[in-house]
Amino acid sequence: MKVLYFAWLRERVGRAEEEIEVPAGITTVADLAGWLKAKGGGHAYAFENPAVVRAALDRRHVKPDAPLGDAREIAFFPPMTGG
Amino acid sequence: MKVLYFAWLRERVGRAEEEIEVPAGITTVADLAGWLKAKGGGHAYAFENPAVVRAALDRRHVKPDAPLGDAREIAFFPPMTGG
Amino acid sequence: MSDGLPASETFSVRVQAEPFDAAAEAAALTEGRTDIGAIVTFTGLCRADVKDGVPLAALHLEHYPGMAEEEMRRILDEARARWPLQGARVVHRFGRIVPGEVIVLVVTASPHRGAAFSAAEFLMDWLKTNAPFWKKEERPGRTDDGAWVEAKDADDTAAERWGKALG
Amino acid sequence: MSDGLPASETFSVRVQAEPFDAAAEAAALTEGRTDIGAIVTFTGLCRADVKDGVPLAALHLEHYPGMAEEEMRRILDEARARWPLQGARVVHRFGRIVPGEVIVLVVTASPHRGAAFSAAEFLMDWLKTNAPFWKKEERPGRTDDGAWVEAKDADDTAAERWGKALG
Repeated sequence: MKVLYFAWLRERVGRAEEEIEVPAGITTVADLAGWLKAKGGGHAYAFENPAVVRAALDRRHVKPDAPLGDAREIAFFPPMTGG
Repeated sequence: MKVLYFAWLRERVGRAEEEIEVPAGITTVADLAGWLKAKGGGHAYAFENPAVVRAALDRRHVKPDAPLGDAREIAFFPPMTGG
Repeated sequence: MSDGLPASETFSVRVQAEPFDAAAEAAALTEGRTDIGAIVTFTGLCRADVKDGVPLAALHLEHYPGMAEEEMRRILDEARARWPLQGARVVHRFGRIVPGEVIVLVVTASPHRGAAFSAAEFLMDWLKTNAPFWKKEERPGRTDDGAWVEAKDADDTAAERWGKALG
Repeated sequence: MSDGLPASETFSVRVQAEPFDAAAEAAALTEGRTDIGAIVTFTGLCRADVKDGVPLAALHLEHYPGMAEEEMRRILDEARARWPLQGARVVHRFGRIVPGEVIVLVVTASPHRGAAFSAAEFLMDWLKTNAPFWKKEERPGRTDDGAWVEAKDADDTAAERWGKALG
């Protein structure tokens, strides 16, 4: 699965995207965020406060409890500040 | 006193403005409208339904019970439809 | 007032017969400034609507010279008292206006979008009900009183949203 | 997408790095039409604000390519479902934007002013909270995380006025 990071999540993780193999048992967006956080380092720093992290699954906004299903792309980012 | 008419009041009265001598006893906008209506002819037609006639005294919107005071100009017109 | 180039006053109202360039009016308000965050522009146009099968040929806008400008200025002052505006412009045409042409323009500038939107909508609502302009429709074969556009209750309701009447 | 001349699609969204001419975008939407009664244009600009005595040099707009356009299209479709629009255009820039430059443009056209105003405000409120763009401030001497603009609660509140969330 392709994982994208934007804004300060991108800066903290230290990269804009990465390919990951989703482990068995990781079924929701929140599960995946927790698993990424557990990697430590920049990932831990990026996800230190999961409440402020938003996500999109295949380019659609989703809630933390959304199932990953067979999505090919997930993005993590802070609340949007465009407009 | 100068009296101005706009839109269909102007058309009904048959003129855009006229000078009048306000008679004793005519003290409010409504008084004056009633007095003009009593002239008959185009004036009676213009003021046949006083409820739809609006007025301005020296270029400010006023209610029918406003005193004429020492205003120099009064205008009668239908509800506005600009914008 | 109508030499084709919009003047650059920060807050202004104008009544004129000539068409004008809505974009240039908005641009004049903000040119060279870097403190403005939001600009809202409202343009009201003459529509080619059809009534009883007869298309509109033109609108004739009658106005009360002198009072029109004064009332527009009062409405603008009221908007400035209610919202933190950095600039605003109101231009209203009179005379014969054909479908597709601009009738009225409102531009508001503010640090924040909510104020710019609210002020522009307020200005339009109040112009509709308080600025002394009257529309008469020109349609082939119709010249009776019925050609005067009737005021809409909806306009009064829109104006009343903003509280106390101005006049 | 960015050849300088706005395309003439009736409903369109666009994301680009290049500056654009807000007036030309609005004009393209209405050119040659006589059925439109009201046009509302919102322009959001980069402001030269000062924080802790340090002036803003520029904003850097990061976006999620692909999703940005898709989300803007979804927001526009939602506006079309709610109001009788005759045309609408949303343009959002990304990259480095200096004070005085345009960041975002929304144009709505409708037979009636209320719909044009509401749709434009709705589009802006939802763009703020749902379109995947992030602003980072460039100020002399500051490059830490704190330079990312924080989302405002006020924006969420503004978006919530319109009922059910889009995403």
